[in-house]
Amino acid sequence: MPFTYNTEEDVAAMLQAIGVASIEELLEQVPADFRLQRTLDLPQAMGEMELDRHMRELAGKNVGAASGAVSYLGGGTYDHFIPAVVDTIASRGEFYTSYTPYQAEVAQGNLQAMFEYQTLITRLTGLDVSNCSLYDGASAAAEAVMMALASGKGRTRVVLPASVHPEYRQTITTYVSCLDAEVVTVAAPNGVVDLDELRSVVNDQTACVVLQQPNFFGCVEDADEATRITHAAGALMIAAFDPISLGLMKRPGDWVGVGEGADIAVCEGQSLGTPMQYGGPFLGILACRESLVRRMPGRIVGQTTDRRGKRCFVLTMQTREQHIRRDKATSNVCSNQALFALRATVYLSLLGPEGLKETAHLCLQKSRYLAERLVETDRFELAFAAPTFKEFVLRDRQNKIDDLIACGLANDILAGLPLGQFDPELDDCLLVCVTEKRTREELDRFVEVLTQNAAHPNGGNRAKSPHFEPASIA
Amino acid sequence: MPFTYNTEEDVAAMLQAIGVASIEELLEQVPADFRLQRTLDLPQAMGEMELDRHMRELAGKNVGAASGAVSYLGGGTYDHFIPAVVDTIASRGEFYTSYTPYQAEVAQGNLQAMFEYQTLITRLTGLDVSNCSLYDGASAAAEAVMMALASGKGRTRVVLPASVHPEYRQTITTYVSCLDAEVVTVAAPNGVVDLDELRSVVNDQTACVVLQQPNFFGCVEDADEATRITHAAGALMIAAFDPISLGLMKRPGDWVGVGEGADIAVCEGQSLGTPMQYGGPFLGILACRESLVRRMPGRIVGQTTDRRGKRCFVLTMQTREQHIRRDKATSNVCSNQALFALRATVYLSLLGPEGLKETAHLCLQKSRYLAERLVETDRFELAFAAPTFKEFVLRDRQNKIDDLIACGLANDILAGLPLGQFDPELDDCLLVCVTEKRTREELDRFVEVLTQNAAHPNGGNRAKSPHFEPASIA
Amino acid sequence: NDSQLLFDISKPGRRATRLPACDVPVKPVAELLPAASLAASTPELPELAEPQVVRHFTNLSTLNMSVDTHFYPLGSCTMKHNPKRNERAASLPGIVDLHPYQPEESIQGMLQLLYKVQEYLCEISGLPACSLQPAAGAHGELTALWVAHAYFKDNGQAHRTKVLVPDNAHGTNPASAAMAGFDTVTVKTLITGAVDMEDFRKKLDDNIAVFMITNPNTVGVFEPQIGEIAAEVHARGGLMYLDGANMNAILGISRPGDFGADMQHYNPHKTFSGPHGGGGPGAGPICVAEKLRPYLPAPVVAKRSASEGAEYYLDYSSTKSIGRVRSFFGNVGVLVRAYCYIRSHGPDGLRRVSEQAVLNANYLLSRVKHFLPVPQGERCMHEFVASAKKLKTERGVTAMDIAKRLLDFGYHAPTIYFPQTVPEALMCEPTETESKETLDAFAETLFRITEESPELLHEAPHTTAISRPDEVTAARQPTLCHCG
Amino acid sequence: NDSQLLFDISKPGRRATRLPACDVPVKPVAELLPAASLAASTPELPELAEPQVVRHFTNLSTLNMSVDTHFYPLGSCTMKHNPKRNERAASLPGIVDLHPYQPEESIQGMLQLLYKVQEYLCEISGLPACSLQPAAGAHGELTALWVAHAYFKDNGQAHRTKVLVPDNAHGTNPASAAMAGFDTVTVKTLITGAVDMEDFRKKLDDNIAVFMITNPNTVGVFEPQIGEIAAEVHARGGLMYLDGANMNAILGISRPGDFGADMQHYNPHKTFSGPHGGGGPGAGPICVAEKLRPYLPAPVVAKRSASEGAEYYLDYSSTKSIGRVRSFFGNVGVLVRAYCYIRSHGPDGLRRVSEQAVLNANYLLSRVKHFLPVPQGERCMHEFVASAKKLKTERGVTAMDIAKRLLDFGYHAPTIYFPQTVPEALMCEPTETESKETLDAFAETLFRITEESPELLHEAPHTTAISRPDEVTAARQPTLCHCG
Repeated sequence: MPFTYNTEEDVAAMLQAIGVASIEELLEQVPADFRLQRTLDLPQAMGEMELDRHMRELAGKNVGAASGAVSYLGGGTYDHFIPAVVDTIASRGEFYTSYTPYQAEVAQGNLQAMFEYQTLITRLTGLDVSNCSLYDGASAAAEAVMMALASGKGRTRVVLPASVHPEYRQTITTYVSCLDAEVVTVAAPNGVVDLDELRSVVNDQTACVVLQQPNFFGCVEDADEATRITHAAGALMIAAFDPISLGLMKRPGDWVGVGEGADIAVCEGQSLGTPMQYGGPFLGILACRESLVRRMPGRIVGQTTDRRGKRCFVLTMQTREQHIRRDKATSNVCSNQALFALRATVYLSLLGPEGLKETAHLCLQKSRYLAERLVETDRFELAFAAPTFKEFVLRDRQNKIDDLIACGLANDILAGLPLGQFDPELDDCLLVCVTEKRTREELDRFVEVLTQNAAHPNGGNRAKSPHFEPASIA
Repeated sequence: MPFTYNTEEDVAAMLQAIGVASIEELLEQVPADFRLQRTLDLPQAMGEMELDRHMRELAGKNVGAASGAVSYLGGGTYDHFIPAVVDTIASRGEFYTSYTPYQAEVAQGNLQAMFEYQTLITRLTGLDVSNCSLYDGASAAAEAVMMALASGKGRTRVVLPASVHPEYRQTITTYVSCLDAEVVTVAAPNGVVDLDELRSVVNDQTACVVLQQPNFFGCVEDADEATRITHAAGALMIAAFDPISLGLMKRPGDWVGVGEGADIAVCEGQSLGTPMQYGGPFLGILACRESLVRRMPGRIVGQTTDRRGKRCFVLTMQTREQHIRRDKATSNVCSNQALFALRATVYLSLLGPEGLKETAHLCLQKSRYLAERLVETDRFELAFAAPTFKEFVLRDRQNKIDDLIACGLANDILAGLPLGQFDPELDDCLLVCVTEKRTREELDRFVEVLTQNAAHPNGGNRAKSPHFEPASIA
Repeated sequence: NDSQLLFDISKPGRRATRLPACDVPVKPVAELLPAASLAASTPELPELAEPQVVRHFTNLSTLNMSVDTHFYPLGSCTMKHNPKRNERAASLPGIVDLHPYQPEESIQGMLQLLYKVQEYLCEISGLPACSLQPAAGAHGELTALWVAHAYFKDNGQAHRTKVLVPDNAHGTNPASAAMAGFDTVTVKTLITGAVDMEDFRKKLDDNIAVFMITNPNTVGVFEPQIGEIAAEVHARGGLMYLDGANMNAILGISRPGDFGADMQHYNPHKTFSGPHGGGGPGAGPICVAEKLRPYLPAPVVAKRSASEGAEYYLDYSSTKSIGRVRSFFGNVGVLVRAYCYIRSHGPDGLRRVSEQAVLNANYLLSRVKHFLPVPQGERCMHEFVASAKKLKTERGVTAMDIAKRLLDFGYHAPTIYFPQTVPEALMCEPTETESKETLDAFAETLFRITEESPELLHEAPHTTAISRPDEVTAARQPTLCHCG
Repeated sequence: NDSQLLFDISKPGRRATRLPACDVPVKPVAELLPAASLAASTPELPELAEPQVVRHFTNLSTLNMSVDTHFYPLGSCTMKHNPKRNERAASLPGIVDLHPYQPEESIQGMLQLLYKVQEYLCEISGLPACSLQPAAGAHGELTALWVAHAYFKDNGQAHRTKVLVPDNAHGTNPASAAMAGFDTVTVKTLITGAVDMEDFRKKLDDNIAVFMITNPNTVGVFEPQIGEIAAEVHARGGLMYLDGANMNAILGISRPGDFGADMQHYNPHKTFSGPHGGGGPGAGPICVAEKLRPYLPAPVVAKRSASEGAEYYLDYSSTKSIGRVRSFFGNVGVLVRAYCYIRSHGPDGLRRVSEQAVLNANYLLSRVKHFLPVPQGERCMHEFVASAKKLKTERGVTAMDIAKRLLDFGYHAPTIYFPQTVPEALMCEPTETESKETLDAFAETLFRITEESPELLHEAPHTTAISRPDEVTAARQPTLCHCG
């Protein structure tokens, strides 16, 4: 056993010290009826060399963005470039094999990095406080909604535009399913939320509105007006943002005007230096106004001084948390995504303001270039007229999305996200994403491949997740 | 500039403190005639993302043992498995961004690891002392020969069996080319050194004999007898060994009998956890008898105590070295291969005696299995009858080595090393190597591919290094 | 200087990153995005050079204790060795670079792996259905409770609102129950950690929805009455939930499904050695009984015959599913490591993991009990809880003092003041990846500390970068980000 | 326990590695190998578990200072930042896993890279021919001297046996000359580091083979008379060798080929930022004049038209080659990093590297000279040598004391007692990858140290794991391995 130490001699000495004859005797603590009388039905052990080979074989059955394919997939997970320094730092054993900093004296590395993370997030969002991270963007959005419901003095309505990521909406719906809450969806017929409908549904029973900016379709919402509508009703504005977009676009806290914007901002922080890993683990970012801090879920690090007067950092405001408050806690979050918060901290340190801006700029310019090249052809059009940031919804006039995906794959291209699985009306649409990594040559080739119209013979085996509505259990 | 700090403001402040108007003024230290008046003709700078893409493109133009090919190449560089822990440790910045431990107080990590390395090498070789590493196996062999010449009281003959790796022989020849020394080659007609010829050339003018075990052809030499012949003439026996073979085979120091064997042992340590990297940097291992220690080249670490009496480690015996002895030094070696000595130390710690033995055993059994399977076919025979360890010389009765190589490559197999480039008489031979990584399935496929006899249409573009004899300048 | 913040070392104009020039025609941003959406300036991120970033974070890291550097007997957290082979595997191209929305045929290797993880977790738990979606143990609890909620609702038993939780349970249990809309009722436990059956029976009624039990419990004792408890809960129509935080004690030895659990979560970062990452990520896959399968979050990975398309696929077909509990498939990176761990050990190796964890814990208990009483008794499974109550009474030395002083000797502290049922608790979990030598040295150090002067201990640690931060001020006048 | 050796923590029966069962028919070893070749037992390697190995070496690493953690102004060694992007690139599959004997068509990417490195090094040096084979700077010196030897022999000038080396040169210069069979003659230098022209002319005669010069020299001064020296050496039929250790000062500013060098080596681990690895690996590629090209070691990478086969190939064609100086192609891993470095910087960036290195060194000099005299004067290129002679005379404080005390403040020491021409030398090379803030703090610390009491300084360092090891005993009664 490569990871255990005890030799036969050790075991004998230890058993003697304990005063038992065998390990089996120790296991008699488990009532006999419940002791498994057979060996688990699992494959036999592999040594490291065999495991390595096996994992490479499994990996070889996949095609990824860094292993053979050019990716145009977005929809909440993005193929942004990750500088090598991020891996170098995050792979230091002192970071990745440590745990929650309960003993501040031997965890200042984690605690200071978390404090820096919180600071970066407040600067990024324009809000007052950030926690140390949550699971992912969707659950962070759900936690934000829970915060709004809890602080809403009995308000029960949660308003979700249809332009919010469908998986975020599904997650929020699940989170509030057992509570006294009502989810109201507002249509987004032109790729952005219908502000008139929003006005009509946001009322004095509304706890919050969730607005994604840029939204799931890549379109830019009128966040200022949506915020005004929300605040006018006394509801909280919850912003779901793309952190890369903040290289050019207004911070959530600054919607309407500086400090007048969103009350809570959440996002999927994967773009900030976390690899795609087939969807997780990712980084749930959540920041809010000072006034909401005691409702905030998750760990929070604060600055203080030690007994010698030295500046230092500790986990703080733990009375919100489940290990003290138990069923009265603000949430049940215990493990978080500290390692990815660290990655985001390193990533943002490396990018700095100029790097963030340039990254955003490249995403904007390149995605618009591709969109224009595609709509120059007869086959495609943009589904929506609204301005977009790094993603856009492409409509195939021939309505052969499966063929496009298959044809892309045959050419080592991950062509985009078919939207029919989320909305039947978008069955002829693809969400196409362009990050700073794509070159003009790749973009031109994408146009060429997609328009060569060569329906791939074996098309159609793509991931078909049927239009999925959460079971109505509320 | 990602790696420099000074902002324009900094530069201005620094120039002022120095008392010059510009950096250009500082550069006027270089006589005007010799200041380059143009920009270097080099490609323009790339950011990290571009560099990453560029390097992946270059890498994509290669096929390696972990990137698409199954390798049967050996001949001094081996595709042994490297446990992940080796990379984890060697990639710690404290190891790989530090330098030679001149300040022992802040280099105990390196110094202790080097001391452990030296100890492991003595245990591995059965000799008394080891240095901290040399460049590679060939230059270590050459340094060993230099040691023998220096300690040989005027003896000038260096005896090299033809079964020693040709590149080692070439390197040794270059090293002694400007000295009063004579290189005598002894034939190895049956894949092992001709002991009668050896007896006849080893005389009282012989400084040393170099014996490789297992030798370049993978064959097992009669090391005991060769050592007896050498010692009988008062010459030094220099062993070039395969560290993996020591899982089963006698240590060089134990040839003839324990402590009676080789006087100096050298080897290419790449097998011990260093990746192949197209041939370097590798790890030159050199160990010797106590009596030769003051002739030993390279850094040596010794144990001592500090001013508080604590055990610690320092660079020692530096009076041998060039920074003190200058032209009287034992060698000019300054930079060594410390990082790979560290890798070897970690590797051997992970393998332990049982792991080394099992690795050797797998190499032996699998290579013999493949040899037998190949000679079962009509086409192939073994060139030599001598027992082999993990490599063997395969003779193609059809004498179509280029086709075999091309056919292998077309099937993602690196089929072996064509020996004609080293010896025209072996023009129909391939040196085939099988490490513990090869599976039976791969071995069977190798037989199938090589015997399917499908001469590849585009065969013949393989690396053809013509039979290369060092320029005779001695 | 270690204590400087990123923001302290920033200087305008420094850069660590340079993006390439735009290789497509550039249009004015104002033409592409609405003026109202544009920021007046870029967020005030620090401006740094690469060497500075590397040195800052490398030096910060050295202020942490970690499993790679220190013995870390943090009870309940299972700080075992994180195999480096798993890290290598999880970062392979073809694993680390997959997008969650890729076509199924481009990710058959990944889907196969995830399918196998589902199978393995079911086999280990003795429960037939699995969801890999939850992102952490607590998230798994919550997901399972939503499943229970949906199940009862679907079966016309919406009146079941009561969740029983022993008083020594992890705080996440009651917190999760509350989030899922249940009422929590606390059940007392005995000094051995076992459920007080009398109290349990008093609180058990027909409104029971779920009994959440940690077994082995948080003092490391296998609940001796687990059979009776499960039988009585089931008799009342309730469900048994097994908090799987301590699964590392019973791998291949006992299966929750066999001792009555209807649902359980795993903490793969504990049981299957995913690195803890300074607080996460974890993962919280759950296994459930057949009757609960329809309610699991979607998708799950399913297998079909080759003629129907790609062999492995994402199955969204259950119409009774509770829906999503997060975006995308799950914390795949953690599950990949769990897969590697299970494959590295095989059935015998996994059992040995638990045996050795139990052996190490009992050995440490046997060495410690003489000077630090262990109220639960002479035996434990993978961890035990010692009490410094006597030391506190007699000499004023608290569990906190002992914990802090251990840091001076190069040991991470055990978990302290949990469970709250043990006064001055020190919860020690050595794990199976420590040696007898380490346990001996730790026990000796612990003994030495109990002999030291209270004054010395109250001010410990003495050798760390900082000592005894002022937590009260931190909480009362919170400074949660750097201003300036 | 940090101070335990691997051997101290070994225990019979522990294992960190398990190999697979043999999947081919197993024959008795005695049938396969001669009895006389077999070992009676396996070497006594330590027996350890993986967690133990990880913890042992991780903790050991933290006892080192390094560029990633500390300012490391070790003069002449050029301890600059090692870009992490280069490490990533060098470990890519398709780079790191290539065997040196692969067919050329399977390594065209690698050969292209190496061909470009040859080209770039030639352009930077101003010399037309390149060999990438030498494994380190000193190996490059030796190789170049063999080339010179072969050149002279081939041209009937075997009488040229004299190699002139300034007294402030690196010790490798005379050592290499001796190994190549030359006689070394030392040339004096002035306090400025410049060659004493009088002494030079005295020693220059018709037996001159090579003048080995380091320029900028080891006190960081660009040799002002380099033109005259080269002219006079050439007039006598000798060759100029440029020790390229300090190339980082003149990238794009001045080219050795332009100031008279016929041969030079590079230290890519210094100039182009390959990591130093605790002592190596380095690499020692050399560039030479056209007339010396035929004598270079083989192979070199050459290019041909596509019709002739693979575009890039290994050229062994020179019949005058000195032969091999090592096995295989060269220290490719280091050259890959050098390639990345050159591509990352481009021509302007490389020049800026040198400019900033010179600026930083001059700035530090300007801050230090007031309290630690710098005999060479007010200016330097990339490094300078301060002298503690006055401090030693007046207060008994040596360069060693200052160096050791710096460690207490978290700075690596400068190089001390080199060059030997400067009494109590402290050779400081800040490199371009440090900030003004760091230089300011370092200078202030240095000043503070010069004010401290000699008693305190003689016993420094005070905060490190060990202090002032007994080097005399280490050398006189050497213990070079662990017995037992």
